Parts: sequence; C-alpha cells; structure tokens
Amino acid sequence: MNAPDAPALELAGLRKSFGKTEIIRGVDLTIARGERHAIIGPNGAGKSTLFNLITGRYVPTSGSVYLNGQDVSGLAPYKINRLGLSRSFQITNIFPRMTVFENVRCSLLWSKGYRYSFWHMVGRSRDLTEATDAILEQINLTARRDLPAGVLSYAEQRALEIGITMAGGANVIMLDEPTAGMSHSETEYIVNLIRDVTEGKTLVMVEHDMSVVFGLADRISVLVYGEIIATGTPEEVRADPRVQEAYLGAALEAEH
Amino acid sequence: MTDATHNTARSASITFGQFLPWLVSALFLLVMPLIFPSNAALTIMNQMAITIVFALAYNMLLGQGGMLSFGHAVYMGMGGFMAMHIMNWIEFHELPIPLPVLPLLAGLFALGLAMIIGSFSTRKAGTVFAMISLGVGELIAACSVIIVAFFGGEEGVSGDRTYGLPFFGIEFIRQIEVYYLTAAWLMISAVLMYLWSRTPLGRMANAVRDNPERAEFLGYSARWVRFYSFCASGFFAGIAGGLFAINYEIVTEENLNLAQSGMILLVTFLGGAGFFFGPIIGAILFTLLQTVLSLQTEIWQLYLGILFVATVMYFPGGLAGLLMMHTIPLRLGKLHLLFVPYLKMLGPALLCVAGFVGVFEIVFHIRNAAPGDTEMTLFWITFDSHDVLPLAVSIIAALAGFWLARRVVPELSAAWTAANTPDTERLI
Amino acid sequence: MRKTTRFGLSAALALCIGASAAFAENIKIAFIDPLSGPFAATGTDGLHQYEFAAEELVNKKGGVLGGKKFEIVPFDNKISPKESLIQLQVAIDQGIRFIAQGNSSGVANALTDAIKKHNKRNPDKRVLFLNYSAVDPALTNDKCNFWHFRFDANADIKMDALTDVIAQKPEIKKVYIIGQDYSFGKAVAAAAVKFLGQKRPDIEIVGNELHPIGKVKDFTPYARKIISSGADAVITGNWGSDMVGLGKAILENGFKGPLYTYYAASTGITAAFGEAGKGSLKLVGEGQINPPPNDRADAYATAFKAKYPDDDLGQPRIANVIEMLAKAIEQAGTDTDMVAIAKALEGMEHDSIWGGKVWMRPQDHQAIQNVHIFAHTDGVKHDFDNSGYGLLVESTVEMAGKDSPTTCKMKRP
Amino acid sequence: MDLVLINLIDGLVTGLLLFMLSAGLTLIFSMMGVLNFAHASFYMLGAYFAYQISTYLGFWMGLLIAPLLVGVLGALVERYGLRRVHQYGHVPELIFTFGLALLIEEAVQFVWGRDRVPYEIPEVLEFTAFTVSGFAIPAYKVFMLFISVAIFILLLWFLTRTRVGLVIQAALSYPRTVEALGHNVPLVFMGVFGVGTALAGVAGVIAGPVLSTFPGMAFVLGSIVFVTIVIGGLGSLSGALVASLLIGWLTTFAKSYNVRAEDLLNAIGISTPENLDESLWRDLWTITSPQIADILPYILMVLILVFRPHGLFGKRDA
Repeated sequence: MNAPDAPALELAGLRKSFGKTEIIRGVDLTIARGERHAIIGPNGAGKSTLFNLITGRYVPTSGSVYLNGQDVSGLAPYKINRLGLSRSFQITNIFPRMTVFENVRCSLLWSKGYRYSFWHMVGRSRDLTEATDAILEQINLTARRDLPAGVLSYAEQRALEIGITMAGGANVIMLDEPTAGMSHSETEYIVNLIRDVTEGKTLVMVEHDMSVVFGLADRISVLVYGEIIATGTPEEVRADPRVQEAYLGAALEAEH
Repeated sequence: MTDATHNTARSASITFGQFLPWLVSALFLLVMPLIFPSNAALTIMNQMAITIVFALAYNMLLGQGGMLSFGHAVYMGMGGFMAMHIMNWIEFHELPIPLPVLPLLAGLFALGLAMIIGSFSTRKAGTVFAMISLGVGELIAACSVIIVAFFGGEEGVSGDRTYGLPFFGIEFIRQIEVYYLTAAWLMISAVLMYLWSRTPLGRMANAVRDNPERAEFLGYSARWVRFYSFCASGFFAGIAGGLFAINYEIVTEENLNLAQSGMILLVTFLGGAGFFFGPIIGAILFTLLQTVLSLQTEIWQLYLGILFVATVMYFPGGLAGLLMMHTIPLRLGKLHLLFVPYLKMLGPALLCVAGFVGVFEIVFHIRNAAPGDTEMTLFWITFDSHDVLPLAVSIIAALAGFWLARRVVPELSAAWTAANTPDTERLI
Repeated sequence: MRKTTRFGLSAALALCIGASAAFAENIKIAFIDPLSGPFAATGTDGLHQYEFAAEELVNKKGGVLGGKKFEIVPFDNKISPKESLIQLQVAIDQGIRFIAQGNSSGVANALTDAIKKHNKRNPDKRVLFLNYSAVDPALTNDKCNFWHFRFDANADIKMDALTDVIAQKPEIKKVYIIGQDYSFGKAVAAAAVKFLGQKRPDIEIVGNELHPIGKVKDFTPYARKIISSGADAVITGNWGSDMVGLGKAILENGFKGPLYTYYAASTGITAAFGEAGKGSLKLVGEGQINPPPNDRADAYATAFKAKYPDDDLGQPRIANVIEMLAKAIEQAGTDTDMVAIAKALEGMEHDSIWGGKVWMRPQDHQAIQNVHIFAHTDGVKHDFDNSGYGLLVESTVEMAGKDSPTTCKMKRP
Repeated sequence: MDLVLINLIDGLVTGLLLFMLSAGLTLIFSMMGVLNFAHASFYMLGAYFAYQISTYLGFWMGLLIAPLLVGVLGALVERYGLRRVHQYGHVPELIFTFGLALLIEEAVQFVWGRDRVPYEIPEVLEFTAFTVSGFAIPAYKVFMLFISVAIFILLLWFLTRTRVGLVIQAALSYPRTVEALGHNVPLVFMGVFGVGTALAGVAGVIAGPVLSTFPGMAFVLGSIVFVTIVIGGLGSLSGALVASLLIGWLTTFAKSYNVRAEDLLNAIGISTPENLDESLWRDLWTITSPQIADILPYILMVLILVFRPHGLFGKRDA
C-alpha cells in the first residue's frame, strides 16, 4: 500500500557483502518525493552496488529498502518496477535488434495494462502508438523511429535509454551515470533532457561529472567505502570538510 | 478491435501490406494440388506443411524468444501420440468428434506438457535451458520404449483416420482431402503464430531475447515471458504432431527423439531464425533435400552437414537473412548494381561446388560400389569412376572455381558497398 | 522461394515419371530399406542380394509371363517408419505393386498397416508386401493381413527350433536371457521362457533382463552379472552394435559356454568376433550356406561373392522371395491382379535353393522352412566379412514350427 | 557380494574415461564459455585416427600420434570456425558445435564407412591381469586405468605448476580477468581448445578397442559427457571428476543388480495393483534398474538443474 506521505525512497541499515567483503556497510538515506538526488563518491565506493540493491538486482544482506513507504527489499526487479521505480544502466542497456519505436513501446506495455496479453495486437492500439510517439518526440528521436536501436549513435542510445526508463510512468527514476563517456555538448543535451523528463518526479542518480551533479541535484549524498559520509544540498556538501578531504577535492581537481 | 477503423492511413496500408502475403499463400496452397496431383506429391507437400508448422513453433523459441531447445520434438511427438490415442478412442467408443479438430486436441495436450516442463525449464535461458531441454528430451525418448502402454514401444501407435463420421461429407480417404485439411491447419497456425508475434507478449519475448535484464526493469518477469512463449510453442508443436498423426496414421518413437529435435533446429536455422518466414523457407528446402536429394545421392547428409555448418559460420541469418540483406539495396533502388557481380560469381561458385561434389561422389563410388561396377553417372555424364581423368577434372574444377570466385570477391564487395550507400554523387 | 518449391517438386516428379517410363515392361519390386545412415550397410547388402537374385534366378532364365523381367527399385527409408510411408506412396505412384522390406519390425508394422489401408481404399491399385526379414511374431498373428507374406522364420519359430537343440544338451542347466528393451527383445525372452519351460523344465533361468537399445556404452557390468550367475548358456536377440558389445564383453570376461543369438553374423559382426567367437557363438536362422547343400547353391554363393566381394549372403531367404514370387506370378498368369498372386503364394510349396522345402502357410502367411543352428567358425567355404569366419550348420530342425499356433484371423477379399 | 568390488573397479574405469572427456570439456567451457557439443566427436576421431595409424605403425604409435592429430584439428576448428562464430553470440556458438558434431559423424562415415572398424586391443595386453574372486580383470582394463590416472596427474601438474596452467585456473574462477592480465587470449583459447580435444582424443584411442569404434560412438557418449559436467557444475574440474565417478559407479551398479520398481514401490508402501496388465501404469511397475541404468544420469541432471542450477560444485550459473 502506498502511504501518501511516505518518502519516495528510504534506505534503512542497508548492507551487502560479497563473500567476506562487505561492499555496502550500513546505509541510511531518505529521499523525498520530487527531489533530485545525486549519489557521488570515488571509484569503488559501492555506488553501483547500492543502485543494484535498491532496484532489486541484488538482494541485500541485511537492512531494508522502502519505496513509497513499502518494503521492497529482496523483491525481483520486475516487481519493484511495477511499484513505480525505474532505472537506467551505466552501460547502455537497450534492445539493440528492435527499432527505436519498439524499444519505447515495450517499456510502455506494462504500465498501459497489457501485462502478458496475447489477445491484443500492439499495432492496433492507437493509444499506445500515440504515447510512444509522444515519448520519441520528447527525447528527440522521432527521426530515428524505425531504425534498429543498435545503429544509433552513442548519445542517441543514451537518450533512448532515458526514454525507456521514464516511459513506464514510474515516479522514482534512477539513472546510473547518464552522461558517462559523453562530449560536453552531448552532456549538456542529456542534462536538459533529464531535467525535462523528470519534471515532477523523484530522481536518483549516480554521476561522476560534477558539473552535471551540481547543475541538476537538489541534494547530494557522498558514498565512501560503502558508507554515506555526508548528505545535503550541493552547497552544504561542497562545504563539508570531510567530503573535501575524502573525495571532492581530488575529484574537483581532476575535473578541471 | 474497434479502434482498427481509427487507424492512420499509414498503419492501414501496413495492414493491407501484411494481408497480401497471406492471401497469396492461401491461394497458393489451394492451387498446388492442381499442379501436382499425384499422391506422392501430396504426401511430400503434407510433410512440408507439417514441418512448416513445427519449425514456426520452434522458432517462437529460438528466433523470437532466444531459447535454444535440443528437445522440442517431444511436444510434437507427444501431441501426435495423443492424437493417435484419441483417434482410436473415438473409433472404439464411437464418439462424435470429427477428425479436423484432432490437431487442436493434440495441441492442447502438448500445451499441458509444456506447462509442466516449462515451469522449471524456463527459469533460465541460455545454457541451462538448452541442457534441461536435452535432458528432458532424452528422458522422454527413453521412456517411449519402456512405457509401452502409451508409446506402443518401437512400433508406435497406429490408427485409422477414416473412423466413420464424415465431416461435411468428407471421409478423408483420399490424400487430397488430407492435404486440404493440413493446408487449412497450416494457414490457421501460421496466422496465429504471426499474430502472436504482434501481441504485447510476443513483443516482450523479443525484448527478453535481446536483453532479459532490461525487460525485468520494465516490469516484465523474463521467466514468465519465456514460460508463456514456451507454452505457446509447445501448443503449436502439438498441432504439428496432430497433423502428423492424421497424415501417416502412425506415430512412433522417432517422432520425439533427439534426431528429430536436431532436425528441427537445423531446419529453422537454415531457413533463418531471425525472420518470421525463415522457418518456412527452411522447412520447404529441407523436405525437398530429404526427398529429392536423397534419391540422387547416398551422401546427402554429408552435404546437409556442410551446408549447415557453412550457414552457421557465414550466414547466421540463414536463407531469410540472406534475402533480407537485399532490402536496403532494393529500397535505395540499387539492386541492379549487384546483378553483374552476382552473375560473375555464379559461374565460379557453381564450378567450385560441382567440383567438390564430383570429388566426393567419385571417392564415395570408388569405395562403396560393387567391384567391377566402375560406371557412374554424375551431372548427366556417365564415366568410369576408377579412371583418373574424372577425379582430376573434379579437383581442377573445384580449385579453379574457388580461385576464380576469390578473384570476383573484391568486385562483389565493392558493388555491395555501393549498393548499400545512399546516392551522394549527384550532390557533387 | 515459391518458384524453388515448384521447380523442386517438378524435378522430383519428373524423376519419378522418367524412371517409370524407361522400363515399362518390367515387373518392379520396390525395395524399401535403409540405404543411408547407420543401418545402410545391412540395407545395401539386402539390396544387392535382391538385385543378384532377380538377375540370376529370374531374368537370366527369361523372366516371367513370357519375358517380363524383374527390376528392383531401391527406396531409402532411413529406417524410419515415417520415411517408409512416404517412399511407399512414391513407389505406388510409380506403379510399383510389390513392396519388399525387412529391416526393423517397427517399419514392417507401419508398412503392413499402411498397405492394408491402401488396398482397402484403392482396390484398383493394390500392392503386396514381401517381408523378408522382420520377425516380430505379431505380423503373422494379431496384425496379420492378406497382403503380407513373411519369408523369414519368425522369432517364436526360431526360438522353438533353438530350444529343441538346447533340450538335447544335458550339460546346459542354467540359462541367461538378455535382450534389447523393445518388442523383439521381449518376444525373444517370452518365447525362450515358454519353450524352455515346456521342453526342459529342469533348466533354471538364472537371468532374464532387458537393456536399453542402442544406448549401452559398456556391457562389462552385464557380463559380470551373467558370469556370476553361473549360466551355462546365454540367449540373446541383440543385433548391430549391441550384439557386438554384449558378445565381446561376455567372451572377454571369461564366459565359455554357448552364446545363442539371432543376428551375430555379417555386416562386420563376424569380423568383430573373429577367433574370440569360435566355439561359443551360435546363431539360429534359415538358409544353409555352409556346407553348401547342393552345387546350385554353391555356385550361387560363389557368383554372388564374385559380383559383390564386400557383401555377404546374409539373408539367403531373399532367393526364396524372388523364386516364389516368380512362380506365383506365372501361376496366376498376371502381374497386376494382386489377389490372384496372393492366392497363388498362399500355401505354395517351394524347393528352396538352400535345400529343403519352403511352405507358405495359408493361415497366417508365415513361411515354414528348415531352421538351422549355426556355429561361428573358420574353415568354411563361404565366409562372412571376408574374415575367414562364417556360419556352419550344426543342427537342423526340419520344417520348424509347422504346427505352431497362430492367432491370425485372415480376412480374404 | 564379491560383485561389489569388481563393480567398483569397472565403475572406476568407466568414470575415469568419462573424466578424460569431461575435463577437456570443462576446460574449454571455463575459458571460452562454449559448451562444445562436438566434444565426443573428437573422441570418436581419436579412435578412428588411432585405428588408421595402428594399421600401419601399430597400436602404440596410434596412442602417441592420434591425440596430437585430434588436438591440432581441434585447434584449427577453434581458429577458423569457432572464433568466427563467436561474434554472433553464445547460441550460434552452441549451434555451430552441434552442426560440427553432425558433420564429423557424416565425414567419419564417408571416410571409414558405416560399419564398425576392426580396431583391436594390442596383443601384448590380451591376457588376464588378475582375478578378483573368480572375475577376470583383463590387462587392458588395468592399462586404461593407468593411462587415465597418468593423464589426471599430468593435468593436475599442468594446471598447478605451469604458467599457462595458472592463467587457466584464474580463468576458471574469474572468467573476465584473464584478458586484463595481458595474455594473448586468442592463443590461449586455441591452445585450450586443442588440449581439451586432444584429451578427448586420448580417451577415444584407449576406449575404441573395448567400446568398439563405429560412427555412432560419439552420439552414444556425447550427451552423457554433457550431463557429467552439468551435474558436476560447469567450470569446476573437481566437480567434473566427482560427477564422472558418480556416473561411472551409478550406471555400473544399476546394471549389475536387478532392482525392480515393483519392489521399491512395495517397500514404500504402495501395493501392486491386482490387474497389472490393465493398468495404465503397468510399465512403471515392471521397470528394472538395468533397463534405466543409462538414463539415470539424465534424471539426475534434470533434478540437479531444477534444484541446484549451478551443479554439485559449480560456482557459476550455467
């Protein structure tokens, strides 16, 4: 049951070990509805693992994840998705042999209530086609509509990935390094895209590019060695001496 | 489907475009027996139709679902056995069930079996699925000789399709009547399987094939998508089994053993798993090879093996893929650029193939023909197989053909590139 | 793609028509047996024996009905019932009215059934089924029909003869029965138990088991069990690689008694046993080749070997099939009226080239003939596999199974 | 109960023979992620090559040369076949090896004919080594045991003491790291494929004379080898060893004792129905263990895959 006043996402004492190595060592975090939240941290801090724990790819060793107030820890990814959480991937993760149009349409099917239907024809549903085209419009890929997704340029594929991620209408969107490997102009394009499409939704993202982080995020959490050492607005985090010491200074230097 | 009328002009034209091939196919099926009226031809065409249904069903797994099964003959075979038993029960108890619905019952039985097996085999795709299908296939094939009550041992189960009760005056005595029954089921099954691929579930089967993880994050359980595809595939395989039972009036262990499962993999892959019509091409080609080529040469299976391995290595899209590679040149209106290089390639390629065939056949004849019987006929030429000349000619033909073909390759690939690039010269 | 189909089909059909037009005068016999795949050797052997018999026994003597020649038309059924039915249809379309088949009772069952239905549905194009090798007793019992004739002794009759011989060997007190797990293996086992119980109730059957057909890699455990059971003799209906595997494992692991078999000869098996099989390996069957019963048989065998050095006269009954068919056609005076020919075959008594008589029992269309127990040994005149080893008649049961019961209720047209 | 001891020995020989095949298959799978469907075909080629060589140079030269030939052939198949197909993904790879198995069988029939070939035990070894309470153990069986153990030790040494061996070991546990180590991966792949198929070749050379050398020998053994490594756990050498021995003993004992299903069912409290002949389940009641001995591994495999998808010792999912 969705509690209307519950935070969009809440992590409580989340831990994850692989063998003897503990990667996530007790994370507590609350993300409010409509918030744009970024998780940053040095390489190997466990950002992706944390992402995978929240989205159900991994099962936590202990602790809980609450989505809209509901405990989703250990649920299968598709169940978490149906509860209103959607994610993108660090490495582009689309359906390369299907057309751009079909990529987006597939991501709409569940939320449009088609479920495992084999008595509807997808091509016959005007509603579905229009919704798909609307999203293509939004991510500026209308011109690529009927091309196989695998032949798109890298930036286009990333845009498509974001389109797929938000198409289902989930209210919590999680993006894993959406601008990784992009040029400056491409990054700018994607950031604007993200800002547009996540309007009114909760956004959680992992990002290396500090200009993106500070440009987009309402609040930032800093993950170091599996623990969150600071959470706050960009200004707070920037000013936090521990963050500067552990991470930010070095990262900022590297950035410029 | 009330919203069909509201479709945009664009999708309406697609609908007509999609409708046309079916119409042509149906007409084609109607006309075929008029061109080839002999019973043997009808038998071969029935065999083709059954193989097509089975191959299309198999391709719901391999091509559309990305699941490699080494034991899919089980579902066709079990459907066939059930159809045979039902046929006998109907005759024994004089039940009012007309013959034409038998494939449906067979399909439902296979569906039930697929639901049981699929409940654990579809949990994972890839190697685990392939291995479970192999294990289950071996098990059921082995059971078929042990459990005589259902499978009838190695003799199988036989019955009589003319068990009374004419269906609108048709008693299915003549082969032509069986042909039209089979053709009707072929059309129904093919249309249904095609439509299946257009449903949400059918689309998601493709998505799960390409990227199961992404599909999971779109709200779909990859496992359940696989499970439903698997069941549907089992159902249509069962229909093929029912048609088999009606055609041959006997079903035996060979209908569900591993060789049969391997055969359908071969058929589907040769035809092209990536396209809906691929398995149809594969089934037609394979049946022809099996019936015609095996009359011509004893070592047809060797050729088939070479053809298959070559397809996997060089044309993983199969024949359908090869055909569809030409859609871009066609769309660009540059198909004509390829004609000349193709013709240039054809000669050497044929020479090379003929040379190799000659070598194989001559060697085989020398080793296997009765001594004293040195006369053999190949490509309408009769000669002495123990003579050096024919062998030498074959070897030279093979090598020369290969060498000439190699020389055409640059030209061909240049033409290919040209045919696949949109015009830009005009801009200059 | 559709053009291909049409082209292919018309090619196939042109081929059929071409073949039938060329020899319109001949009486054609469709030989439907495996000519490719793992059993091709046996099939090809049989084909050559048919071709040789037709040439030697009919055509060289001027044919039948005043000059019509026999022609054997081979069809490859890949030992599959389904493929056999397709080939049967092709053969019938070509106007062939005589179908010969032998390898695999499964195929024979499918064919006899299909032919029965065909003859009922197409009275103007009836065909006859000349079964020269499939020995499943059911074919001349529950599943018998007027169009089917069996020229080999069936599994029960062979076992009857075999147990007659065993009954006279007081040194055999314990018998082990082992076979492949399918109808023929089971039929052999059941017959062995039945006849031994009747003829030598004192013999203890120390083992009676079935193993999966064609799946056993190593027969050593079976051999161990057989030896530890203290059996004096082993009976098996195994064939092919199961025969070689079982036989070699038993002999290698120290079994010394007789090993009674149905099919342990020719197509590589004789060569595989070689010296090891001498003294132990026995075979029950028809058709005396060694010692040659008469000069005619001797000459026939020699001429066959001269023409086909790599093949063996493994199925001597094929000569009977051809001679009896020729006789029946002459008697009926027609090569198109199958009912008349079948009636002529029914009850026919024929002096076989291999000595003794062959009587086509009218009740069930089972040929009754002398059945021999052969020993696998060297120094025979006509060896198998060019190995120096061959089969030598040890004892003979005259007209075996002449009064054997049958459950056949023959329906005559 | 003397049968127990002799069965243990027989089962051990079968198991070790199986291990020689499954070890190579496991190595190949661990390194390349390819389940080589044609593995048993290389085993068959080993037997046929050895037969051909033995007709000219005798058995012992066959034992030496045939596995090398098979290994070279295997390496060539990897280099010119598999590597090409690799780009299309795993399913086409599996299909390629499947096609290869078909092709090799046809080629063998083409070259050597469809009958078994007279590949025999060398005369030096045609005697009874010793007897265990009345059961003869042929010397050749002892020889097979000896070769299998020698190969096993050699493999162990190779994997633990040589540089390439260590790389392979690393690949067993961490398939992706090898590339990072900067080794010539394609060469290692080719080498592993060659060695793996050569091992199968050795198995073929020594098994050919006892299990008979015929075109169907690969098919008979092929899927069992698959089953073995799936049961043992894909990518686990120790698993392959345990599973090989398990299957060796399981099938040997099942064949040696006549356990009837009826007795088992009665033992667990289900009584035999009165009219057995009319029951649909009649065949279930009359099943004996030798009847199903050779399908037991398949039953085991399906059970394992259902309840423990990564096999007995495997760490990775198949």
